[in-house]
Amino acid sequence: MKSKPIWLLALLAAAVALPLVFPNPTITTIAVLTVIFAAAATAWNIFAGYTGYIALGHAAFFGTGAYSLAIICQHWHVPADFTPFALLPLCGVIAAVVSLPLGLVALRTRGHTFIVITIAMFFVAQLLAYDLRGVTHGSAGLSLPIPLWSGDFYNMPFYYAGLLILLLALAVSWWIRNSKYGLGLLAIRDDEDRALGLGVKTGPSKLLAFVISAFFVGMLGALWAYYIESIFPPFAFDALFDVAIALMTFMGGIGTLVGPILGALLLEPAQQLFAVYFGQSGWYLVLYGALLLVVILLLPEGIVPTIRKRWAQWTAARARSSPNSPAPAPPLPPSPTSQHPAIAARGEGGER
Amino acid sequence: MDLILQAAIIGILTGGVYALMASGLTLTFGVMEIINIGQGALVILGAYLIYVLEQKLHLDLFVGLLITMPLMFGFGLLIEWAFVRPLKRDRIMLSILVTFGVALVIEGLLGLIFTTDLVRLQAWYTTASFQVAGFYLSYIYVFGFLLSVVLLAALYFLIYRTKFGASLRALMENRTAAQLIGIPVERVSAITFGIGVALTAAGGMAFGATNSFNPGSSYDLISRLLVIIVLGGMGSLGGALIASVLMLVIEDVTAVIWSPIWSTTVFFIVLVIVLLVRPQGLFGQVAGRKQ
Amino acid sequence: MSMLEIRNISKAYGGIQALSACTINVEQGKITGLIGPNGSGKTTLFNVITGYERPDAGAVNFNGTPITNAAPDRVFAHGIGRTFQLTRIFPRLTVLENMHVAAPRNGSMGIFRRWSSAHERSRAIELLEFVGIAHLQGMPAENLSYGQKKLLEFACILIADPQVILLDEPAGGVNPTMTNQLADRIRLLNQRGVTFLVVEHNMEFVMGLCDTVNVMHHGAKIAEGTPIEVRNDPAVLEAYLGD
Amino acid sequence: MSRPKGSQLWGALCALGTCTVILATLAACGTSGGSTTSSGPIKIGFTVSLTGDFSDDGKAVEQGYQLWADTINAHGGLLGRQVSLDILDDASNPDQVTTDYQKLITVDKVDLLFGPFSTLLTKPASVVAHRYGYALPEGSGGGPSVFTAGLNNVFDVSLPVASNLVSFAQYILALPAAQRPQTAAYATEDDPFTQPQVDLAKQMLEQGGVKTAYYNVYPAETTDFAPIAQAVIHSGAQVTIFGTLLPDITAFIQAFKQQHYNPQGLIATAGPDQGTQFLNNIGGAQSAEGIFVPNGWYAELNAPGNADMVAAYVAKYGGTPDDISSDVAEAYSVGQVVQQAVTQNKSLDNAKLIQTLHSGTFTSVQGDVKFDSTGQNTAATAYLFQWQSGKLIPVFPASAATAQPEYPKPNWP
Amino acid sequence: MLLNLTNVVAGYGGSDVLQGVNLAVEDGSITCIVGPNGAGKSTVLRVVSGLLRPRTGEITYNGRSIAGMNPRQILSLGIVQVAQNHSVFPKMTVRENVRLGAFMLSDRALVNRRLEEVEEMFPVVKERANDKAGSLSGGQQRLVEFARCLMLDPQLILLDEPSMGLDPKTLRQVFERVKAMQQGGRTILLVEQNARAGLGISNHGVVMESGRVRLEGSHEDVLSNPEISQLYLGGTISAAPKTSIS
Repeated sequence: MKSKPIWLLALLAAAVALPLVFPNPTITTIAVLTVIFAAAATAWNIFAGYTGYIALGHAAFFGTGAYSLAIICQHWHVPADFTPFALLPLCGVIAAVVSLPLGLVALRTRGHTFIVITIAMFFVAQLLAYDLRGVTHGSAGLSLPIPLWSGDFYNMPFYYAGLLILLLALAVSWWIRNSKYGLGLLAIRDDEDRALGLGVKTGPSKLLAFVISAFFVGMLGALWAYYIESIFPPFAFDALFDVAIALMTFMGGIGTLVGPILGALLLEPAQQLFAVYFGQSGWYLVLYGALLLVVILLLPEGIVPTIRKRWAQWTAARARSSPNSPAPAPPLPPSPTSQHPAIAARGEGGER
Repeated sequence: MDLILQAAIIGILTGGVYALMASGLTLTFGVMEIINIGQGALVILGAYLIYVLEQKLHLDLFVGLLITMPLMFGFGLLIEWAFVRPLKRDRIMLSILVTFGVALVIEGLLGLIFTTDLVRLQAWYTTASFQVAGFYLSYIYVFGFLLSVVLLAALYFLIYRTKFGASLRALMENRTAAQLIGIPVERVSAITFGIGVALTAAGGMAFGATNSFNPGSSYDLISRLLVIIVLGGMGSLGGALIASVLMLVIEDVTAVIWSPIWSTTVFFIVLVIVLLVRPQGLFGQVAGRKQ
Repeated sequence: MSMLEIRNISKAYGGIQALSACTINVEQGKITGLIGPNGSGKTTLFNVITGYERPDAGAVNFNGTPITNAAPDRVFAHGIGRTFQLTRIFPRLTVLENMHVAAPRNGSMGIFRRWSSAHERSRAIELLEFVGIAHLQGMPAENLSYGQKKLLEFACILIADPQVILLDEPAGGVNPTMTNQLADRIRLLNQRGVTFLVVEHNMEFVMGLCDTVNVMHHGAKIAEGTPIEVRNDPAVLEAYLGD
Repeated sequence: MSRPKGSQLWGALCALGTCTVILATLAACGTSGGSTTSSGPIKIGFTVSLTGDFSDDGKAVEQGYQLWADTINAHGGLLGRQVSLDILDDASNPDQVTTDYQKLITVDKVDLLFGPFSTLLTKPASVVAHRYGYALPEGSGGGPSVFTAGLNNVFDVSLPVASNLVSFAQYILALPAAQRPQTAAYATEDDPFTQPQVDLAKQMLEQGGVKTAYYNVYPAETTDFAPIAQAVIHSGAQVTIFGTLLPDITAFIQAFKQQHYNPQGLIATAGPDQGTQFLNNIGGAQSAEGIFVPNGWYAELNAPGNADMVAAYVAKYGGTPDDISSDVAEAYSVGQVVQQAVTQNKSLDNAKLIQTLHSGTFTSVQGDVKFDSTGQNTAATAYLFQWQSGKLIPVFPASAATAQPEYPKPNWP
Repeated sequence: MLLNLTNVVAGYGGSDVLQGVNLAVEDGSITCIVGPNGAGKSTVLRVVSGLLRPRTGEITYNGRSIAGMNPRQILSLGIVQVAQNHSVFPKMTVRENVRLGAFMLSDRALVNRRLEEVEEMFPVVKERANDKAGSLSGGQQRLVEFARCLMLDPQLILLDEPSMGLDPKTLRQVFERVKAMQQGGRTILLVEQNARAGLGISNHGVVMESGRVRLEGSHEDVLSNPEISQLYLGGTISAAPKTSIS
């Protein structure tokens, strides 16, 4: 495993080099949108994956970030250059601040109620974008400054800004997963009341994760707004954004570090390319829907956990077949390599 | 005052139609613990089926239900068998994703067959109205409401007065125990899903007769249906009815006394307040995990 | 002075009075038993003490400090640990991770700390060895057998060095041999100064372990005394033991 | 969930890398397709909304572009070359529009671009086109916000959105005092296409002394129109002005019929112009009698190429001239204007095209076209139409009118 | 023998919980399975009732093979399982609960007759007929479960830890009913952690360990076997006074 850092650097280099190797703006356009979604799914996973709370209202923070940047640019007459990138963290902070009261209210509930409250909050946010005309210009939308970069160069800054946010989100996700705080979040996912009884400050913990994910999603919303150059309420606050990041996270493997990214890397380009290649024939939705169904039915646990499981089975099988393998684990307790957690523990549902 | 009263009456009548669409959703959730995001697309499918019968066979809309409801029931069985039954874990979230996929496929296919032109179901009663107490009530709203009442009553009878209903309720409360006394769990689940989808066919007819629709019309519907069943309490039929009516009355009254722009916002605020006081919804069961 | 004083606790659900003016004292360094028929309010009392339920009336004091209505995490931080009747562990975390959840969080919310410092890790493994499941440390907890989960739940609490441990039916659903092991561990900890309050139906277990036994019926205490005294109390025989 | 390991980060990057490669390969496959040549057909790219929110209008736009291409190809093509259309689905989504126009420009290497449907999608498309120096002529994305971004490459060949209802306001104010309505009710969808029109009409009518009995904006996703209709009825307004698209106006008309509410005048920004689809939705021609709709085009309009287009439409898609949605004409006009500019330049060069479009005067099936500095058509006329005996007939201004306006509107059947 | 298990192997996912179980249940007996947690006791019941399909091995009931049948088929042969803790339908009335026990029967008259019989044996069913089952105490709920399982007039009743969570007094009442059911001519196979109590009412004891049957015999044999007693029955519970249970 000595080669690990080399691989790590090589892959990072590959991601960095992508737009240089494939400079075609169509590819980089898809790449920009994909990193945005990968980062959003990673951020969402920090909250939803670790705490087990399925939030379907993060589009509210995406939109808040987008509108923040647009309004700031308008009021401060921000030039159309790299300055808006420097403003992204500020937009993230605004989204985080907005998420604080929403989180306080929503996190008093659990389960389905939580899901629906977040959906409702998202709708209220969208409605406000329409209704607060003084600030948002309602349905007429807002424009952002348009940089006069050439077409070939245009996507680069957005791609690297997105990649940077993605790496940052990934690093935060990794760090949280390995921190005591993150362990508390996982405990909340498994049994919240018990976690509370073991001294985990569940309320603040959940809220912090919620705010962290909102911060990243807000930054991404602002980046997206600058990229698209014009924002309208139905696009900045898009219900399908919520479904998309949840779908990506689940497809990749919820609660895992890389799952959300993997899901985004598969889904976002697939969606864009399907629309490009099959849109005209009308089969785009049918194919996209069918792809979803197939993946979910074949890999219900998500890609990463399934691969991990297969890998473990494969190594276990290899160990068993090799001649001088250690004796099988004693029958009781069940051997650590056994692969039946879900079915055995959930009992009834699984067997017949 | 008249205006508010009228808005409230319209709210109650349209609420009945929404209850029809939402009852299938809440029933499926109660029995199978899955959220059928595809319900909106199924409503539109139901509306298109009726549309075909009306256009090709000149069948009356309500008579058409006699054909589409069994058809949609069968379609429900198929969806359950193909996509829902294989889900073993994380059923709630995965069912959302799977039924979302089903909805996309349905929308795509409807687009291929019917194009994206807006259509509307036509019959003499979709435009006619009668006068009562000084204002006009349209027949279709009244008929839609009556249909909803009849079907919900039939559903109530099925669930609380029949052996099938008893097995269904048993399944809702304790799956293993139901299996141990010989209730065919999978069959009951499939039939329940089928009933939910069949109700959708009726809801689709009522929706199509009061709104223009095309294959993409499902998006606005499903969020409203979800909100209804949560407000009513997930799994509660009576809750779905009350919540639908409540939602439509609040929205309609707000629209006339203040502004249509704020009507949905006002309703969502009411929803959030209700849920903060009663997280399980108006008629839901407490789902606490505390010991 | 009692370490844990439960004074006149009342609690009603709808029309049902689960606890009515229940008073129980837990002496420091003792093992106190709590028995009573099903539905007599034992688990509700535990929930009130540990902050999962709010009492309608009454007070709970711990070392002289009122902890009535304190949230469960505060109660735990005070040094009161508890197990559940139907064992509750974190099924998707490994056994070792389960142990670390309860490890003390000093000050900050731990976001800047790795969950397994070397010291904490060795402490956790030591405790797992103490209850005899150290060999399972890397396994997802949901794969454990019922009894092993009980032991894990028990070990989980110990990592925070609580002063009092509340056990809710520790022997329920566990085979007698394991029950005895558990009794040994409880005694050992008690000798090291840990106080226990134990709810249990297994009379052998209670009689063999407890210094004093409280008997509850219909939400109130009907008897208190040594195991022998309680066993021969006619009220207890009538309400609980039968005959 | 396994224990956290440093290797997860490694795995993350591994996945990232692998998928980057997959993604790149996928997209690279697409790049092999296009090339710019000076012979062979001229490629013109655009997107339409075949799925999603705008899908009901997408088809008409596509038909308009297609008809224009057919016509020009039948007449020997543009600059002597055939025209081929490169059509992508934008799924009514700005992300997809951005990707699509990038692909049209950089992968398919189209020679010219046309605009998509709706203001909301035209804006992101115009930004992408601008980046590459392409002109973006369009006919169905004329909301004011498109023209405030300071781009010089977007041209709307149709009537500026806000002016649509001007002709109606003028007509009402020109009525003899005895006939002129005292009160008006306005309801408009919250949409950049409809609301500016209604607001301008309201301003004009108020200045002319028509009192506003009711004014409200409703959210775009409204499905339940009955209470708004009730409120309009309750206001007792003599004329009703709606900022709607097809589904909403259908619902309002249904409600009015049911409530036996007969305003003297009823106009809707869009919907009644949808020909047969409109009639089918409201239940027949009788119900449509007397309903006004503003438009920049009508089937009988005496404008260059209009008769040809109408004939071509009927030949290709069937139906009657009245079935033709004005979206078709708007799209067709885009082709015509571009055709004139390109022919004048004798070149497909987009920079020249932009220059020419800004300076010249053109004609289209919708009438004259002359762009101001922001790209809006200053020469367009707003016509007022009315459904009479199952036909949509121009009734105002008098110069274009083929019949007298019916006012007040007859009662519902 | 009414029920015979021969070399039954079964488990969940990748691991085998039962690793070759051989077991015989005599007609009209009460057979009690004891053993450590995780030995596979409950799994034996699940295999017999059809909730879990055995991987290999043979299960015969009245001489007929039932391995691989689904729960409904097995139920119709007269084998009923009462699940571990709380398996009443709490929001349904006691009568509805009991009636549902006869879900498989379509003869109304027969169902009514059975209901009367069951009400006679379990008075609580009649007394609380219209109360929600969830409002009953733990012991009463257990009795309702028994009553429910008798509606099919089963020959073999599988009980999974009937004593769990019950106080001593209730426990005794419940075990009395178990005994009474046997005296009514039924065969009972039960799994018990409370080994002494369980074996106390049984004719036959089975000790399981690690997915295999370690020992079987009359309950006296099992109780008096010193090694077994030491290993699984807690031996002499250190200095604890023996109570009068059982």
